[in-house]
Amino acid sequence: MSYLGQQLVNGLTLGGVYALIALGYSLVYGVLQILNFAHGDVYMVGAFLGYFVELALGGPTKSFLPVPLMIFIMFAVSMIGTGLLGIIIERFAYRPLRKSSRIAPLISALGVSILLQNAAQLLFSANIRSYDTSSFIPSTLGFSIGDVTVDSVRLTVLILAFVLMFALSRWVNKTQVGRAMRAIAVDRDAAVMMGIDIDKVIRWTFFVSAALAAAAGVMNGLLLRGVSSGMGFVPGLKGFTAAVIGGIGSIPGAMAGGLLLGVVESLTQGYLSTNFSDFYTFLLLIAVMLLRPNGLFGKKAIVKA
Amino acid sequence: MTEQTTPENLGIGTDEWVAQHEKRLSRRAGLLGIVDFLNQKVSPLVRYLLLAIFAVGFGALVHNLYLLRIAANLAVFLALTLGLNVVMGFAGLLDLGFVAFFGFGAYAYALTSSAQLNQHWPTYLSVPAIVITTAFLGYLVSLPSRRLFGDYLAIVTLFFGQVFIQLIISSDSITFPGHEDSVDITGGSNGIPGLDQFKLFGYTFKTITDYYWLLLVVVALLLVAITRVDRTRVGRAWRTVREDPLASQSMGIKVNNLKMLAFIVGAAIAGLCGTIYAAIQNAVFINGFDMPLLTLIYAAVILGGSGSIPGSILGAFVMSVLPEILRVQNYSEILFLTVLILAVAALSKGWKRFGFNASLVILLGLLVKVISSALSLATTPTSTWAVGPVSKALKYWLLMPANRILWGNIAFVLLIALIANYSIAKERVKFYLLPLIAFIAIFVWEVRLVIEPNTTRQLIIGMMLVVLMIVRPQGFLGKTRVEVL
Amino acid sequence: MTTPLLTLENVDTYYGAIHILQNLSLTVNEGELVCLLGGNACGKSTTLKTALGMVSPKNGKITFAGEDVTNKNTSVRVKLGIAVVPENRRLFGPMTVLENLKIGAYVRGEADPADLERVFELFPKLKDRQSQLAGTLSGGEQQMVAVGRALMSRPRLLLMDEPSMGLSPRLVEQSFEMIAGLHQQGISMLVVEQNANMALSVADRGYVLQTGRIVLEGKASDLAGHEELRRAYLGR
Amino acid sequence: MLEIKKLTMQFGALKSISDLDITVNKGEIVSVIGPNGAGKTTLFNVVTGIYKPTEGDVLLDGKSIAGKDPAVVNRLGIARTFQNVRLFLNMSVIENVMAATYAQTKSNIFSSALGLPASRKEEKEVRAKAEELLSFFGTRLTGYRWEQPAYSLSYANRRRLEIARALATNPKVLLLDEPAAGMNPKETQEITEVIGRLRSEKDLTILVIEHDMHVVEGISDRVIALDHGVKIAEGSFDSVATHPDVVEAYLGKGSADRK
Amino acid sequence: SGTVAIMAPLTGGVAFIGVEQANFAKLAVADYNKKNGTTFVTKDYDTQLDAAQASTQAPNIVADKTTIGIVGPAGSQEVLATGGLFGANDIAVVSPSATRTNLTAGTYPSFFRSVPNDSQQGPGDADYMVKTLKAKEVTVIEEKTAYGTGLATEVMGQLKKLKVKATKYSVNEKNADYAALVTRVSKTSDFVFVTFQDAAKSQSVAQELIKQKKKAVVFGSDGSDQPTFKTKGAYISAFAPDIKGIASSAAVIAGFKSTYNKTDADITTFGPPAYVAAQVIVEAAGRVCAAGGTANAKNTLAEIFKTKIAKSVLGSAIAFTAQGDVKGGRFYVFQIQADGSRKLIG
Ligand SMILES: Nc1ncnc2c1ncn2[C@@H]1O[C@H](COP(=O)(O)OP(=O)(O)OP(=O)(O)O)[C@@H](O)[C@H]1O
Ligand SMILES: Nc1ncnc2c1ncn2[C@@H]1O[C@H](COP(=O)(O)OP(=O)(O)OP(=O)(O)O)[C@@H](O)[C@H]1O
Ligand SMILES: [Mg+2]
Ligand SMILES: [Mg+2]
Repeated sequence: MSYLGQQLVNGLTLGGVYALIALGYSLVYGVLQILNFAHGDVYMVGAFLGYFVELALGGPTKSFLPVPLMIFIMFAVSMIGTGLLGIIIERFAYRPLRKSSRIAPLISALGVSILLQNAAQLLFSANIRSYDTSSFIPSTLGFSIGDVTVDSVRLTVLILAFVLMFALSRWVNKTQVGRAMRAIAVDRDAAVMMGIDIDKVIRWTFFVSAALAAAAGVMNGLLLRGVSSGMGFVPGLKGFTAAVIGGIGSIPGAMAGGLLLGVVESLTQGYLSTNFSDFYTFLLLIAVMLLRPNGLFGKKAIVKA
Repeated sequence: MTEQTTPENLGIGTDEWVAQHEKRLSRRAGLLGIVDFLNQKVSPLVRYLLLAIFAVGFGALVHNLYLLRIAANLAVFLALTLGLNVVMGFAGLLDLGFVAFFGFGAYAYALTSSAQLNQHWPTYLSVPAIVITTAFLGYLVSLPSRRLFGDYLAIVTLFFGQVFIQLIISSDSITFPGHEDSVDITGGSNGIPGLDQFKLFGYTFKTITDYYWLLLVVVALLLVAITRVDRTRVGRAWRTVREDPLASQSMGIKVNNLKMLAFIVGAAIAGLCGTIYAAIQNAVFINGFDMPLLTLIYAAVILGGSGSIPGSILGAFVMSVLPEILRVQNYSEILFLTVLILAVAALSKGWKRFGFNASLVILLGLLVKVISSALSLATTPTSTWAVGPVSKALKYWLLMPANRILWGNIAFVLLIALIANYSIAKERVKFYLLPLIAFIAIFVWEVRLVIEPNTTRQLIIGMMLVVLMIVRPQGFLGKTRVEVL
Repeated sequence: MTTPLLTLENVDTYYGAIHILQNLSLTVNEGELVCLLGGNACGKSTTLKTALGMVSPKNGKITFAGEDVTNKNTSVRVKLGIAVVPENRRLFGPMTVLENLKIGAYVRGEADPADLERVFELFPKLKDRQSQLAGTLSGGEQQMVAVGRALMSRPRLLLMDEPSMGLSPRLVEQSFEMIAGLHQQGISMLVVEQNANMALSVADRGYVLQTGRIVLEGKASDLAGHEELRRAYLGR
Repeated sequence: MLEIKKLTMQFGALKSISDLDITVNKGEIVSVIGPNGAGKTTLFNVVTGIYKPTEGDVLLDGKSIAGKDPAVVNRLGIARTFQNVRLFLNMSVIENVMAATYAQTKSNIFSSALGLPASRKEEKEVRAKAEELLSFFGTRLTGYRWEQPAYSLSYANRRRLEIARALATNPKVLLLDEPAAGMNPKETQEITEVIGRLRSEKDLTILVIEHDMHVVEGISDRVIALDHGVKIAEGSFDSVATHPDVVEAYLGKGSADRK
Repeated sequence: SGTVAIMAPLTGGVAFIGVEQANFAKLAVADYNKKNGTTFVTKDYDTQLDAAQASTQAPNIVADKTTIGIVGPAGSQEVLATGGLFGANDIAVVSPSATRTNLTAGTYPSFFRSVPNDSQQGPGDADYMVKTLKAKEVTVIEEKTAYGTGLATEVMGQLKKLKVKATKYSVNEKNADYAALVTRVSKTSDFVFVTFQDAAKSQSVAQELIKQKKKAVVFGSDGSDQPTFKTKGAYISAFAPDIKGIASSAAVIAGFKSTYNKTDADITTFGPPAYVAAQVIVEAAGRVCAAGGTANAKNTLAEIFKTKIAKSVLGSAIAFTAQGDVKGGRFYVFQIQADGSRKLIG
C-alpha cells in the first residue's frame, strides 16, 4: 500500500512537470495548429536560466537570500526570460510562415530546436549541470504519511504546478484572450476580421507557453535532474504525448494527460519493468487513440459536407 | 454614370480572368526566380540524364573510400527521402516513425545474416523477406493510425519510433518463460557487428564501390517506379486523400486503404534501405535510427519540396552532403563568408550600397583593432588562431581578444539580438545595423565558432532550415499550395 | 452633403505573383449603400479584403473616415468601425452561436446585451439556436449568424460579401429588407452581390468590376438600365 | 430507383429530418427545395453515407445502402457535389476528374510502377474520358484549362468541375447541392441547360437542391419541399410553388409579385 | 610531424564527454610539441557516439595519409564498428573510454585503451562491496548503454559468485527521473551500484534514496567520478587516484584550465585518459622520428607497443599488454566526504 502511495507521489510530481510542458504544446497548437517541436528545447533554456540565476544568487551553497525567495526569483526570472525567448522564436521562425502550408513551420521548428540546442552548448558548454538543491534544502525535509514520504521540493513542485495550471485556466476561460485564442484556432482570417489583433494574442500565447515550459524546467532542476543542452527531447516528447492523450488543444486535457502519463510511467516502472515503461506508455497512447481518437478531452471534429 | 472603357469591349460578365492568368504573373527576380524558371523549363528527362551521367562518372572515376562512402550514404539517404516523400509528400501523412522501419530492415538483416543468432540466410532470400516483413510492420502500425489524421498520427508514429529503439536496446537480455538465463537477441546498445556481405547472382559485394553500383541501380529503379506511380491512378488517389479526404471518399476512393498503402510502401522502401545500409556498414547500431536522422530526412523532403520527386533528390543532396562539407573547417569558413557577403549584397539592394556597407565593415574592424590596442587590451597572438587561408588574411584586421570564449559568447548573444532587431527595425535603422551585424558575425565566427566546428555545423544546419522555410516555404522545387479557400 | 467614409485610391493588389486589382479607385460616402457587381472571380472579394486590410495593396492609398489606414492592420480598422460579413460566412464552427456573436463585439470589449437583443430580433431563429455549434447550422442559418456577428460591433461601415448566397428566396428578400433597414439606420455599406437586380434596387450607387478593373460606375438606377449590364447580369 | 423510407436524422436534440419518405424514379429530375436548415443537405449526406441515419432506410435499386461508407455508396452508383465546393484544389482540372475514375479502374501500384501495357492503356482511356466529360461544359473547362490547378478556377467553374468529377465515377444517380449558387443569371441559365442535357445524354437520375426558382422551374419533373425535416409539399413545380405552406415558409410573399 | 585524429562525440547528447576528451587530447599534443619542438596537429572527427557516424568517418581518417594514430573512439560500439578497418590499415586506436572487455580479445590488433576494462573494474567493485564493506544485498542499476551494460554484467556476475542477493534494474539512457526506480529498491539493500556515465544521475539517485529514507548507499563506477556527484558517504571507484591531488599532474591541470577557460569542476574522469591516449601516440611517433624513421601510422603503431610512461597524468605508469590493455590497470575506491571531496579508502 505504501509502495503504491509512494509511486503515486512520484508519478504525480513527474506528471506535474509533464503537464506544464503539455500545456505549452496545447496552447500553441490550440491557436496555430502547429507542432512546436522546439518546445522541449525552450524547456531546456528555462532550466538553464534557473541554474544561472541560482549561481548568480550565490550558488547552491553560498546563497545570501532566504531559500524560498531564492527559488521564487529563480522561477520568476526563468519564466520571464524564457517567455521572451518564446516571443522571439515566434516572431522569427513562425510568423513569416503563417500563410504557408502546415508543414513549413514544422521544419522551421526543427531548425529552431537544433539552433537552441547548439547555441546552448556553445554558450553554456556541454557539461551537465545540477541545481544541487540538496546543499541548501536538506533532503530529509518534508513529511511522511506512513511510509510515504513527500519531501519539501516535491511538495513545492506539486503545489506550484497546480497553481500554474489553475492560473492558466482562469486566464484562458475568464478573459477575452481565451475566446480570441479559440477564434484564431478555428479560422485565423475570420478572427482578424473580427478585429482581433492576432499578432498580440499569438505573442502572448508563445510567452505563456514558453514560461510554463521554463517553470517545468526549473522544477526539473529542483527535482535533481541534470541540466544539459540535450535534455529537452524526452520531456518534450512526453509533454507532446500527454497533450495528445488529453486532446491536443485542450487545456484540461493537457493537465489530465500530463498527470496520467506521469502516474502511468511511475506505476509501470514500479510494478512492471524499469526500462520498458515507454512501451507501456505507447500502449496507453494507442489505446486512447483507438477509443477516443481526439484524446480524452478533445472535441470531435464536426463533419459537415 | 462613367464608363472607363468603351462599351463594346466592356466584356462584362465574361470569365476572362483565367485567360489572363499567365499574363498577370509577375516573374520572380533573382536566384529564386531562376530556380522557378529552371524548374519549369528543363525537361525531366534531361535532368535525370545529367544526374545519371554524373552518378556513373562518379562511381567510375572516384576511388577515395571516404568519398565513395559518403556517396553510398547519400544514395541510401536519397532512397529514404523518396520513400518518405511517398508517405508524406504524396499521401500527406505525417509519419514520424519512418526511421524505425529503416532500423527494422537493418536489424532484420543483421539478425538473419550474422553470428548473433547464427543465421546466415542467402541474400536473395533475406532481403525480399525483410522487405515484405517491414511492409507488414508498416501495415500493423497503420492500423491504429487509420482513424487518425494529421498530428495525431504524428505523435503515434513518433512514439512508435522511440519504442522501437527502446525495444532494440532492451532486447539484449530477454528471459523467456521457463528459461533460466536471459538471451541476447539484438545486442542492445552494443549493436551487432560482423554482418555477411550481400551475395547476388553469385557475386559477393565486398567493397564500397560494389555497393555504390548496387545502390545506383536501386535508386534508379525506385525513381522510375515512384514517378510512374505518382503520375497514374494510385498517385492521383493519394493526392486526393491529401487534399480533401471527405471529397475523396465521396468519389469512391477508399481513403483508409490508400493511407495504409502509402504507409506500407514507405515502410517497404525504408526496410530495403535498411538491409543495404546494414550490409555496407557491416554492422548495426541503434543510435543511427533516432531523431537526428529523421530530422534530416524530413528536412530533405520538405526543403526539396514536399511531393516533388526532383525536389526530394535535391533535398537529399543538400542535407547529406552539406554536413560533410561543413566538417572541413576551411570549406565551412569560405562557405560562411560567401553566404555572408551574398546576404549583405542582397539586403543592401544595390551595388553602391553594398560597396558602402562593405567599406563600413572593414572600417569597423580596423577601428575596433586600433581602439583595443590603444587601450592595450590583451589579445591572443595571431599565429595561434589563423588556421584557414581566409583567417590568415583576416588576422591583420580582426581583433582577437585573449578570452576568446567569453568575448565570443557575448558577441554571439549580441549578434542574435541584433539580427532579431534587424528584421523588425525601420529602414533607417537597418541601414546602420547591417554593417554592424556583418562585422559581429565575422567576429563571432573567427573568435568563437571556428574553435567549435561541430557545434557550428549544427548551428548552420538549424539556421538554414529556418531561413529556407521563411524564404521559400514550399521548398526548392515545391509548388505553392493553396490550402483552404 | 457627401463626405467620403471609405476611399480606395489607385489600388493595386497582388496574390503572390498574380496581379488582381489593377489601379482600382472607389468611394463609399457616409450613410451610403454602394454595391459592387462583377463576374466570377473578378476581384470583388479581393476589393473588400483590401479595404479591410486582409490583403495589403502594393500601391495606392486607403482612407477611412478621413484617416489614412493604408498601413494599418485589420484589427485597427475594425476598431475604427469597419465590420464585415465575409464570403462563405467564415463562422467559428466549433464555437456556439452565442460565442460567435460575442466574438463579433470583440473590439468593444464585452458584448452589449442590447446588441444581442437587436440581433435576435432581426433573426429570431438564432435565439433558439444560441447554444448550437455554428458549424452544424445550415447554410442559411450560418448566414444569419454572420450578419448578426458583424452587427455586434456597431460598425459605421459594413462590408458584405454576397450576403444572399445560399439563402432561400424568402430570406433573400428578408436580407435585402434588412440591408435596406440598416441603411436607413445610417450604416454605410459596401455590398458585393451576384443578385444584381436586388442589389441595385436597394443601393444608392454601384460599381462594376471586370477582371480587376472598374469598368463602370454610377447611380444604381442608371446601372439598372445599362444595356450590356442587363444582358450579362440581370438576365431575362 | 432511389427510395428513402421513414428516414430520421437526429443531432442531439435536433431532428434535422424526421420520418421522411421520398421515391425517385429512373431518369427523373427531382428538385428538393425548402428553407435554410430544412434538412436538404443532411438528406444528401445521409444518402451518400456521410451520416448514418438515426432511423429509416435508404434503398438503391431495392438494396439498402444506409450507413454504408461513402466510398461504397459511390461505387454502388451515387455521386454528388457539395454545397460548399470541395475540389482537390492543388490538382489540375483534368486530374480532378481522372482521380474520380479510381473505383472504375484497376491498375494497381505494381502495374503502374512497372508501366505494364494494361496500365498504360487504362491511363489513356481515363484521360480520354475526363476530356470528354469536361467538354460537357462547352469551352469553359477545355483546352489549356485542363492543366491548370483547380484553385485557379473561378467559383462558377469550380462548380462545373465538381459536376464533371462526380460524373467520372459513372453514377446512376447524381445529387447536386445548389449547383447554381454564386452564379450570375447568365451562368445560371447555362447550368440549367447542362442539367437537362445530363439526363438525356448520360441517362442519369438526378436529385437537385436549389434555391434559385428559375433553375428549379427549368429542370424539375417533380419538386419536393421540405421544412424542418418534413415533407410539406410534393408535385409539379407549379403546384408546389403555389402551395401556401411553401409560400409561407420558403418563397415569401414577394415571390408572387416578382413572378 | 603528423596528425592525431580525435574521434569523439563532439556534438549531440553526450557532447560533454567528447568535448572534454578532445580538449585534453589537444592539450597533450600541444604540450608535447612545446617540449620537443615538434609540429604534430590534431583533427576532429565528430561521431556523436554513433557507431554509424564513426564508420562513415573511419574511411576519412584512413584516407588522410598524415594520420599517425587515433584518440578515441569514445564508445565500445564505435570500436566494434571501426576497429576492423583501422586494424587492416595498421592505424593505432587508443581509446580513452571504451571499456568493454572483449575489445581486447584479439579481434582488433591495433586497439589500445588508456583505461582499465570492465573486467578489471566490475568484479573489483563487487568484491569491495561484499568483502570490505560487508554488503549482504546489492541493487545494480544498469544504464542501457554500451558502457552500462558491459559493466553491470560484470558486477552481477561477480555478485552471484559471491552469493549475495543481487537485483538488477535496467534504465534507459534517456530516462531522467529515478524516483520510481528508487522506490523499487528494497529496504534491505545495502548498496545501489550505478553504471551511469553522467554523475548528475548518480547524485540524483543518491539524494532520492535519502529522501525516501532508504538505507542503501550509492556505489558509483568510474562514470560517476565527476564533481556533480557529492552525496556524503557514497562510494566511487576510479581507475586513477584523483588527478587533482597528484602533484605531478598539476601542470597539465593548470594548462587545461588556462587554455580552455575552465575550472577544476570541469575536469571529469573522461578527460585525463584522453590526454594519456594522445600522449602515447605522439610519444611513439616522436620515438619513431628520433630513431630516424618516418612517423607514419604503421611505424607509430609498432612503437606504441613499447610505450613506457613512468608516471602519467593519471598518476600511474602506462604500458600495454599485447592485446592493448593497460598493464596492471587497477581501480581505486573513494568515499565522498561532507564537503564533496573524495577520500581514497582502497
Ligand atoms: N489567397 C489567394 N491566393 C491566390 N489567388 C487568389 C487568392 N484569393 C483569390 N485569388 C484569386 O483572385 C481572383 C479574384 O478573387 P476574388 O475572390 O476577389 O473574386 P470574386 O470577384 O469575389 O469572385 P466570386 O464571385 O467567385 O466570389 C480569383 O481568380 C482567385 O482565384
Ligand atoms: N453535424 C451536425 N450536427 C448537428 N446539427 C446538424 C449537423 N448537420 C446539420 N445539422 C442541422 O440540421 C439542420 C439541417 O441542415 P442542412 O444543412 O441539411 O440544411 P439545408 O436544408 O441544406 O439548408 P441550406 O439551404 O441553408 O443549406 C440544420 O438546422 C443544422 O443545424
Ligand atoms: Mg467573392
Ligand atoms: Mg444545404
